[in-house]
Parts: sequence; C-alpha cells; structure tokens
Amino acid sequence: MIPLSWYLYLSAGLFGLGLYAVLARKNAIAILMGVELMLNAVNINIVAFWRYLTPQNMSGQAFAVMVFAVAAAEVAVGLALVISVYRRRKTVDASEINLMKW
Amino acid sequence: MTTEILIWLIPLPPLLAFFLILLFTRRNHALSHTLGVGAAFLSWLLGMIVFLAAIGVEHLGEQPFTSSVGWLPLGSDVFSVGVLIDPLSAVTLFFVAWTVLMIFIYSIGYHNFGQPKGEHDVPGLPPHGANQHGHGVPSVEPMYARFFAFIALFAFGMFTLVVSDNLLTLFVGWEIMGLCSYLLIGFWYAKPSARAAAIKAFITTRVGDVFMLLGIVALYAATGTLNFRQILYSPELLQQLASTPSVIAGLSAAGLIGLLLFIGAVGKSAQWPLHVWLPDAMEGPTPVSAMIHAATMVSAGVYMVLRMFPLLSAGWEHGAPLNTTMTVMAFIGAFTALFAATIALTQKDIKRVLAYSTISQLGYMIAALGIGAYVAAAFHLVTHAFFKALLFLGSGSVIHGMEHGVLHTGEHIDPQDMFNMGGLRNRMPITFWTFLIGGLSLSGFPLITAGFWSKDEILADAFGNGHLLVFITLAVAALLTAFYTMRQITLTFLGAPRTQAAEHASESVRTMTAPLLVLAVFAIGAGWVGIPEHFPGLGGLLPGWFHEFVGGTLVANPEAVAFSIEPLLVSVGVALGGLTLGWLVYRKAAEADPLRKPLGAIYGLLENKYYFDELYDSLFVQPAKRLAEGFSYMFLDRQVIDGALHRVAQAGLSLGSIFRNYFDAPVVNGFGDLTGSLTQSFGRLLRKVQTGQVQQYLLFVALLAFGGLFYYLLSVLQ
Amino acid sequence: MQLITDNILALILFSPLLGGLIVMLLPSENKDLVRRAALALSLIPFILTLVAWFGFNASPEVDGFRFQQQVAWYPAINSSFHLGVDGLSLSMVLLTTLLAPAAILASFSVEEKIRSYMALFLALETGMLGVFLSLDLLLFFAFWELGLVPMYFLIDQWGSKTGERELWSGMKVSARRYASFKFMVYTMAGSLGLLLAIQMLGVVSGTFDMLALFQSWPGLTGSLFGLSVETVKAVAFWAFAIAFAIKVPVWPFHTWLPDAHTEAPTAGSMILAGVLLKLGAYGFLRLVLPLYPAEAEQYAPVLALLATAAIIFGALSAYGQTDFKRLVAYSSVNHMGFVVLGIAAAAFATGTESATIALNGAVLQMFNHGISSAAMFFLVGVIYERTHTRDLGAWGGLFPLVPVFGGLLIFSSMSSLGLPGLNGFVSEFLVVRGAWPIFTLFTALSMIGLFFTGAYILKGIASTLHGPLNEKWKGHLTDISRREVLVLVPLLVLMLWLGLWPAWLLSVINQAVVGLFG
Amino acid sequence: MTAEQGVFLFISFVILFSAYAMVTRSNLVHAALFLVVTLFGVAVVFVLLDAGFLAVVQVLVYIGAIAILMIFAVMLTQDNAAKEQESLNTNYGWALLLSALFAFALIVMLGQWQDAGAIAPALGAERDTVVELGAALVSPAGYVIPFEVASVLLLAALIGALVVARPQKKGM
Repeated sequence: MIPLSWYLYLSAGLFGLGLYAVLARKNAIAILMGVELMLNAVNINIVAFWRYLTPQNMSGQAFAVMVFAVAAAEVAVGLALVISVYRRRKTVDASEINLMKW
Repeated sequence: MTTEILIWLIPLPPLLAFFLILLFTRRNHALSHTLGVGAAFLSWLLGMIVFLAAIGVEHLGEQPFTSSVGWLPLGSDVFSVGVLIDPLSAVTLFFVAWTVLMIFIYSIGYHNFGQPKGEHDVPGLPPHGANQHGHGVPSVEPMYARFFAFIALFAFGMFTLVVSDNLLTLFVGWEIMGLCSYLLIGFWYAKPSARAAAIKAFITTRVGDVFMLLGIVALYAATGTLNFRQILYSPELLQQLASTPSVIAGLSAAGLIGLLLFIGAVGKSAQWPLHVWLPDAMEGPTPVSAMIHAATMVSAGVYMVLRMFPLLSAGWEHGAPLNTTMTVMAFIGAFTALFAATIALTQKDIKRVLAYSTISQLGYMIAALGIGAYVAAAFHLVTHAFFKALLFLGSGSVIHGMEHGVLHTGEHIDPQDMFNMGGLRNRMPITFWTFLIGGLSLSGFPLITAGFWSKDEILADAFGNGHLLVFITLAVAALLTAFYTMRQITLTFLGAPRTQAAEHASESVRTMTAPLLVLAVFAIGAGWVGIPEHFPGLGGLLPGWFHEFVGGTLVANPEAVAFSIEPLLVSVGVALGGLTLGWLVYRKAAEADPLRKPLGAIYGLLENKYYFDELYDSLFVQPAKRLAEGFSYMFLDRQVIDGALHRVAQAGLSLGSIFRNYFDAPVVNGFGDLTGSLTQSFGRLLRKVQTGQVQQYLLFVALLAFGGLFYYLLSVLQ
Repeated sequence: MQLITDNILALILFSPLLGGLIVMLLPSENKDLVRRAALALSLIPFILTLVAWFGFNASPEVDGFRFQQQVAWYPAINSSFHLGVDGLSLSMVLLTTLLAPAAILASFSVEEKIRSYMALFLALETGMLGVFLSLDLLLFFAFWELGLVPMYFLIDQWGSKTGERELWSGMKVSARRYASFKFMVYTMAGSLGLLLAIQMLGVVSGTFDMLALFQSWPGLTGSLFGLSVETVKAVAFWAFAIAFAIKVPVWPFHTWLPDAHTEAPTAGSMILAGVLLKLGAYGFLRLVLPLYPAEAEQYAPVLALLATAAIIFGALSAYGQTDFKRLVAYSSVNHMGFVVLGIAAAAFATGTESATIALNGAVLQMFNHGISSAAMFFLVGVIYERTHTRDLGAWGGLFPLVPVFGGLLIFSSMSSLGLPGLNGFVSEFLVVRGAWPIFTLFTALSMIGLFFTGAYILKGIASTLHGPLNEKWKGHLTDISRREVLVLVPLLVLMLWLGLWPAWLLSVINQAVVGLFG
Repeated sequence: MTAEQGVFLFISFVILFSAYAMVTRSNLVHAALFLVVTLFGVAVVFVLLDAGFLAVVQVLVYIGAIAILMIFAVMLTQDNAAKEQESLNTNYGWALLLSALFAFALIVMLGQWQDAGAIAPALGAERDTVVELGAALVSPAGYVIPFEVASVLLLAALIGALVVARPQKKGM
C-alpha cells in the first residue's frame, strides 16, 4: 500500500520544480508551463487527501474540477497575453517586459 | 438803476479782451491791440459816464450808487458782493480810467507796432532791433499780443478793485493785479533778472497780502460782513470795534484789523520795509512800470487805506492824539517818503529814480492818512497818478529814443542810464516838455502844477494839526524830491549829449506822444479842482470842489485845515530850492556824479539802497531756503519722520527674521523637511525593488511564503 | 428711466466696476479700443452723477440723505447695503466721477498692460465712490480698503521706472516699490484701528447703520467692557482719527504722500491727490464729527495744531524741493492742511456761524484741491513725458517752446496758489475766516504756509518756464497735444467757474453742512 | 514492495524526471513535450488514486487542450525555434535555492504531519465516484454555484482571450 506521504512528497517535488520554472525561466510560455506544474502538484495533493482522508463525499474531486477550469482559463488568457505582448514587442522574454518599474 | 448796471459792466471789457486775445487773436497784432485798446476805451467810456453821473449827485457820500448780488451761501446767511460808487471810488475811477486808456494807447508805440520782426528776436527777451535797408531799426515785440492780454487782465483787476463794494472783491482785484504785476514784470522772462524781479515782487507783496487776508478775515469774523458801507458807515459798530480788546494786548479789535490791513497796503504800495520789490519791478516794459508801478496798482494800497480809513481811525477824532494804527502809518509813511527820496538821489537808471520817487510819494500819502489828512491823501493820490504816469511814460519815451540812437550808432551802452543821455530836449521836444511838466508837478512847482496843490495840502495839514515831526520829514523829502527831479531833467534833457546815441535819439511815434500830452494836461489841471478856498489870490476862483466831494465819502465831512502861511512858504521854498540846487549841481555834470565825492561813503550807501536787498537776502531768503530744504524736508520729513517709520519697519523686519531664523526655519520647517526627506530617501531606497520584473516580484513572494512556512516549521519542530 | 432713477446710487457705484470687467474682456492687442472703451465706460458714472446732481434737492429746508437704497447684506450682524447721499458726499461723488474720465484720458499714453491698467482704474473708482456713498460702517470700511489695492498696483506696476530709495545701512529698493509699499502698509496700519473701532461700535450698538449710530452712539453713557464710556469713546475716536489722519494726510503722518504721488503714474497721481486724499477728510466729516462730537471738541486743538504744522511744513518742504512732482505732492499736504484746520475749527465750536463757514470752506477746499492738484499733476506728467525728467534744474525757459502748456501751467498754478478769482481762494478764505475766531493763533501761523505757497508755486513756474532757455530742449519739445488739452479743459473751466461763481456748488455743500452740524 | 508501490515509484520518477527536463531544456518545444509527459504521469497518479474521471479530464484538458495550446503559442512566438539562447534569467540561483528550500520544507512539514502515514481506506465496490461527482456538481446542496461561477469564468476567459489576443487595428 502506498502511504499518503508518498503522494505528498511527489507533489512537493513537482511543486518545487514548477516554482523553479516560474522563478527562473525567461520565456513567458515556460513560466506558464511552470504554473501548470504547480497546479498539477496541487491537484495531486487535493485528490490524494480526498482519497485518503474523506473519500465519503466528493468535495475533493469537485475542487480538482474547479482547478481544471481555472487552469484552463488561466492558460487561455495567459497565452493570449503572451501573444499580444509578442505582437507589440517582438519578444516573450519576461525579463525584458519591465515597463512597470520605477 | 441804469448807472448801477453800467458800473457792473466797467471791469468786464478788459476781462473779455484778455480771454479773446489769448484764445483767438494772439497771432494777429493789430486785432489784439484793437481789442485791448477797445476794451480800455469801453471801460473808460463807462467810467466817464459813471463819473459824470456821480458828480451830478448831491451828497453822493450818503446815497452812493450801489448794487449787490448773493455770492456765497454760508449757513443761513448769504455773502453778497456788489459794486459801489461813492465819491472816493468815483475820483479813483476817473484817474484809473484815464491813465489806463493812455497807457494802452502808449503801449502800441512802445512795443513798436508796425515795425519789422527782428531776426534774432525770441519770445521772452526784449526785441533786439531789426535790420532794414542797412540800418538798425526797432523791431516789434515778439509777444506783442500777450502784452495786451496781460494789461487787459490787469485793467480788469484794477477796475474790479475800484468798483467793488466789499473788501473781498477788492482783494480779488488786488490779487489779480498782483498776478499781472508778476506776469508783466517777468514779461521778458528769459532774462534772469526779470524772472528774479517778478518773483521778488510777488513774494514781497504776498507778505503784505497774507496779513491783509488775516485782516479781512478778522474783520469779517468781528462784524459778520465785509461790505464797506455796512462797516464804515456805522459809527456804533466802529466804536464797538475800537473798544473791544483784541488777542494782542493793548490793541483794540479795530486796531488789530487796521494794522493787518495796513500791512497789506505796505506791501502793495511798496512802503518800507516791504519796498524792495518796486525798484526791481522796473525790469518790466515801461508801460507796465507806468501803469502798475506808478498809477494804479501801487495806488491801490493807498486806495485801500483810504477806503478803510474810518476803521483805521476808529476811536480817533479830529484834533485828538493819533491812535496806534495811525501812528504806525504816519511813521512808516513819513519815514518811507524820506528814505526813498534819499535813495533816488543817487540812482543812475532813469526808471529807478522814478521808482524810488514813487515809493517816496506813496509814503507821503500814507503819512497824510496817518495824520488824518484824508482828503489831502486822496488828492495827492489822484495828482500823483497823473504826473507819475506821465513821468514814467516820458522816461519810456526817452529810453525808446535812446534805443533808437543805440540801434542807429551801434554803441554798446545802457539806454536807461541817465549819464549816457543829455541834450535830448532838441531831439525829443514833446517828450521834453511833457516830462518837464511832470517833473515840476512832482517837485511841487508852485501854483501851476497839480503836485504843488496836493503836496501843499498835506504839508498844511501836518503843520496845522501840530504833527511837526511829520511836517519836517515830509518837507525834507519834498526838498530832496525837487532836487532829484531836477537832477533827472538836467541829466537827461539839458546840456550837451554825452554819447553818440543821445545825439541820434529821435522823437517817439505819435501813439506814444499823444498820451504824454493828455497826461500833461492832467498833471497841471488836476490840481485846480483842489485849491483851498482861502488861498491868497487864487482861492475862490475855482471852488474847493475836491475837498467837498471826496470829503463826503466819510460820515462826517472832515473840516478843511485853516489856511496858514508857514507851510505854504516852506513848500514853495523846498520846491524852488530843490529845483535850483539840482540844476546848479548837475548842469555841468559829465560822466561821474558830482555828488559822489562830497558825500563819500554815504553815496555808496545810498547807491546800494542801504543794502536792504543784501540784508533781506541773508536775513530771510537764505534762512527760508535752508529752513525749507534742510530743516523741513531733509531733516524733519526725511530723517525724523521717515527715519522713525524706517525704524519701525526695521524692527518689524528684524522681529520677522528672528522668528524666521530661530523658530520657523529650524523647528517648524525642520520637522516638515525631515519628514519629507525621510520619506523621500526611504522611497528612493525601496524604489530599487520596483524593477518591473515579474519574476523578481514572485521571488519575493516566494521568499515571504517560505518565511511563513519556515516559521511554521520551526514552531512545529519545537 | 424709473429703474435708473430708483437705483441711481447703485448704478453710479457699480458701473465703473462693471466697466472694468468689460474692459478685461476686450482684446489686449487693440490698445486703442481698450483706451476708448475705458473712457466711454468711465463717462457713464459721470453722466449718472449729473442725473443725480440735477435731481438733488438742495434747498436748506430738506435735510438728510437722498436717493437712499437699502438691501440686506449681513443680516446676522445687522449690517446692510445702505447707500445714500447728501450735499457733502454728492459733491465728492461729482469730483470722483469727473476726475476719473479725465485721468483715463490722461492715461492714453500708457503703453504697457493697458488693459489691466484701465480695469484697475475703473475698479479704483468704484472703491472710492463706495466710501462716499455708503451709509453703513462695515460697507464704508470695505470700500475704504477696496480702494487701496488697485492704487497699490498702479503705483507698483506703472509707476516711474527710475529712482531708488535708501532704507537703512545702504539697503536700497526701487522708488516705486518703496512708495507703493509705504502707501499700502501705512494706510493699512491706520485702518486696523478703524476696523477694531467699527467692530466695537457695531457690537455695542447692535447695528452698523450710520444713521442709527448717529442717533444712538454720541449720547451713550454708562460703562463698557469695564471702562467708562468716555474712555472707550476717546480710544475709538483716536482710532478713527488716526486712520483718517493718515489718509488726509495730517502732519506728521504725511511722508507716504510725497513718495506715492511722486512715483505713481500721472493719472494715478491725479486720482491720488484728487480723490484719495479726500477720503480721509470725508471720513472726518462723515464719521468723526457726528459720532464723537464731544471728543472731537476736546481734541480739536491737537488736530488744529497738526493741521497748522501740515500747512507750514508742507509748504516749506514743497519750497525745498528740486523735483517738480514732489513739489506738487507736498503742496497737497499744504492744501489738505487747510481742510483739516477747517474741520478742527468746526469740531471745536459746533453750531456757531464760524464753524459753518469753516466747514463750508473745508468741503469746498476738498473739491477745489481735487481739481487743481489733478491739473497740476497732469501738467507735470505732460512735461515729464516729453523730457523724462522731473528735476527743476533740468528745465528752464521752456515757455517759448511750449506756450500753450506754459499758459495752462500758470493758470493751474494760480489756482493752486489760491489766487482770488480762481477756485482755491474762495475755500481758503472761508476756512481761514471760519478758523480765525476759533483758533486765532493757529490761523495766524498758517499764514506762513500760505506765504510759502506763493514761494513754491513761483519757484515751480520760474524754473520750468522762465529764465534763459535751456538749449538742450530746443527742437525736442512739442507743445501740449489736443488730447492733453482736452483733459485739462474741464478742470480749468471749473477752476474759473468756481472762482467766479461758487454758489452752485457751495449751496449744495451748505445744505449738508447746515443739516449735519447747523 | 507491492506492485502498486512499484508502479507509483516508477511513475513518480517519470513525472519528476520529465518535469525536471521541462524546466531545464532551453528548447521550448522540447519543454512542451516533456510537459505532456509530466501531465500524463499525473493522470496515471489520478488513476492510482481511484479518480478515473479526473484522469480522463486530465488527459483531455491538459494534454489535449492546454499542452497543445502551449505548443501553438511556442510556435507562434518562436521565430527561430532552433536558436539557442539563454533560457534562465539572472536570478536563477536564488530561484533554485528558494524552490529547493520550498520543496524541502514542504516535504519536512508534510513528513511531520500525523496523518502522513495514513493508508487509503477502502472505497467500496458499490460506489460510482463519477456519478457522485456529477451529482455533487449540479446539486443545489453541493457545488452548483461554484460550478456556475466556473462556467462564467471560462466564458470570461474566452472573451478576454479573444479581446487580448486580437490583432490591434490602427488607431485603437
């Protein structure tokens, strides 16, 4: 049997990798990918907790569905933004998109 | 009633002429003098009609022509002004109208009407003469029209003064004449001497005027009216004034008012000590000297004293000791008569001699009034006006003739200096004879001249009423008068010409000689109206009309002084003696004055007019200037008052700067500034964080989140 | 028509201000239009004043204020917008509305910022008129202060460009700044006390209406603020008196005047001397005498002493000048001294015949001085514009170059000198006559001033027109222009008219004087 | 070690490895492909957790929609896909440290948790989690409101994406 902690360790690792991608990657699309990783890590956690602790009701799975919806929306808007930025500035490099500085 | 309307009209034509000339005709010489002379003629005509009407009225003194209108509404009262013709103003009007008209006519010739314009003539300087056909000829006065405007205004002032029925309008005329005197003395204003003389005349007479104004005001305050008849014909009022004490101890109200008014006359009639302006006034054109400074304006002072005589003599009765005012008048008049006559002895300028003579003669009148010889003073006023105007115009004619000679020969000599003349009787016969008549009249040549009768009457009055001191002074003055008159005649007309110019002098034009002739008639005939009734031989041939007529001006017709032989002998003696002496001393005179050596230092003193100008300059003029500039302005205003203000401002400023430097700046501003600068530097520090890099922000977010996590971990692990 | 006659005073009062606003709306590039419009607009109040003048019933039986108008203003403190005129104020209104067009016409030569200049001028006129017209103390004070501001700017912005004034220890400011500042601060300092006293009166009496105060205040007895009423009144009297004395100005509060007059632009000097000084004298007549009869009588000798000092030292200082404009400025001190002397005499002996005469003379002197000093300042301005100097020593013998100007200058000078036959004499005579029985010594001393009046006037004429021609000006000096003559003509006509026939004005003044103090 | 454990470990390894590769590969197309692998691994994990429906959704939505979208985006923005460039920003050291610490901290924290060692209870054969999930999502007592909100959110995202990504006309 797999203990709950294994899932949790997996999601923590995945989350760390996603976080690293978000923080360190230059490319805006890569950052979005990192975000997806993190969302997936969360989803793993949510579903694992559901399965191990409260399998009697469906709230865990419902939450996961919501996360899917949000992720889909986020990716749609995020990518639209990336495309739009790219059209104007011919780059998707996050470190170059720094207009909002002092 | 119609006569009253005519009286109102008398002063108006000259005023109209003044405005018309200045506003419209000043470029046209002929039109201007036509207007001027026409106005003078109209006034003369009106004056003569009024005069004839006046002498036709019996007891004119009691029922004079008078009419008035309300002028100033004051409180519930109305101050009225009007006209009055009583015997005194009637005779004054008579001689004023005649002399004014004559002088207007004379001015046409004097200012070279009809002559070409001078090449170098400029307004403000006497004409230098023009060059015609290679000869120097006189040139027309550049400001010809203006001259007529000014003398017309002057005539307006004089007529106003004569016909007014109250002291205020009299003063109006008085001051307008003062202005005209100023303008006319300074007629050739570009000459610094003329400018100075004009100012001197105005300022000196103004000394008298302010006192006179006070006198008028005091009289008005005391009586509530300035109308001559209301004041002077009310013995109760005069008595009351004479018995009320004034603010000055020992002087009655009447005395104070009288003295104040008299000081006005002193200024106007150039009596000592305010005499200094009149000789200098000779800077003006000669007709001006004749009219203003001989016949009319200076007479106005005496006229005013005559007019106010009942007030001045209030409390005095015929034969009684003189009151304060009259004593002062007698003293100043007699002193001036003698004093001015002595100066006249040494003057070289033909007009200056006459100027001092005028001062002296006016002193005669004042002295006469001072001893109560009312009619004699009025008589002398009339005769003096005629013969002095004649003399001035004659001297003008002489100067004119000399200028002609100077232009002809090109000599550089003063055409007014008598020592440059001589022998003019042949070159200028009309001028000579008329001048001689005038001079004899001035000297009091017995029996035929007008001056004799009037002067004799004054002397007789002084003798008869026991004022011996005055009598002797006046007699000596008369002697000197005869002497300097003969000196003048001899130097000017007799003997041989001393210069080329005198040799080439020519008789003046007819517009100048005609007035001389007319005035000469009066210089003789004017005396005949006043021959005393008891005069041996002549008395009674002509009734003593003048005495009765003018005497009627007063409430009580003054008694004529009884005839006595001593003053007559004295007056005949001094006149003839003086004339003879004068002729003897000067008939052989050359360049230098024969009196200079025997008189020595006294001559210098007299020549310099007793140094009065210098004395006044150092005593009054310079201190006044210092007072004005140094004390009042620079010290009081600039240093004391402004200094105090600046001190206040400075104190305010330093208080302010203390507040600013020691409280506001360090405490209030310091706190505010510190807050601001701290915020700013903090912001500057934090600004670094705002890189615009999303990932960097996220890094911080993550760091913070990790921090929270770490804290949780720590707490859990413990 | 009914509308105009019913609101005549309000119309007179506000038409200049409105005119100023209209002028501000005009295009500033079109200077000629601005000038003409300002002139035309300034004629409106004059015409309205004439309407009021001819509708004014001057018969001595009718006393009190005419054309009254009262609108609620500050009902909470019982201050209302109350206007009204009697002979006293009407003659001053006439003077103001007459001088304003003259001054504006005189300002046609101003080139800089002409639009603001004209607008300020018209605003100034409203301020001055308000003082004369208001019958409410608070309103009076408001207009009193309102007049200051435009004048300050006129001096500061359009004053003479040259000249410096040393303050202390070498510190220097430009003369016009110095003058405007002094004028403003000095007058303000004076009006502080006035404001306090007015507040006190209003608080004690519960109203600011003059007519009500005239009834209640002088007779007030008892104690106020723990002090006796007499003390309070004496203090308030001095607060009023000093404010007005500064404005008149009475010696020794006069030193702002020569500075301000000298530095102000020509038209500014005209109005300053012509009208602004009258505000102070008017204050004495309108407020001090009716409100503080007892105190005025008590302190009248002090006032008379100061007036005499003003007459004497004003004349002396004028005589000591080398600057023509400053000379004329000091002559104002001298002439206004007679006004105050008349007022002091009247205060000392209220109700007597002499007092009535003195007051008549004082008011007439205000009017006369307004006319003649305006003319004098204008003439000085005319010659200054041409020669750019005011130094008496720099001219000399200008008469042949400027004959018409010379004639006009002599005429105006004679009016200022008080030559009989011209206006100045009548009023001076009346003042002296009125004051003589009351303050004999002071009146006699004031003759020194009158004497020096002659001296300084002649000094001015002599160094300008007479004497040898200063060749420097030959060919560089044009005679007075038609427009400038047009400015002077009404003034000169009035001088002569008032000198020969003063009854038309004096009857109006007399009615007021008898009604107020008779 | 049971077979289940073995599968889990294997799939965990696949997930972490491909995630690591996704993070580190500078070529974005490669990265996107590794993302697909990772997402697939997560779907397997869902299966291990008896959440079949979610696994299917994971495959459909993530791999079928999101990952493909990513690849399109990469292709649209990558003019020169082959171009080798610096894929990491300057802060990558900090980022590495921080994410490592984060992961470490999470692991430690979760490891300390009392239920960390819990074993999954039996689900019961009669239960159909898919039916239950559907009922929960649409029942008023369940999650109908979040469900509807999510649909609105998706609509908004749809429109938003259209508006943002629409090519700008001149003057707008």
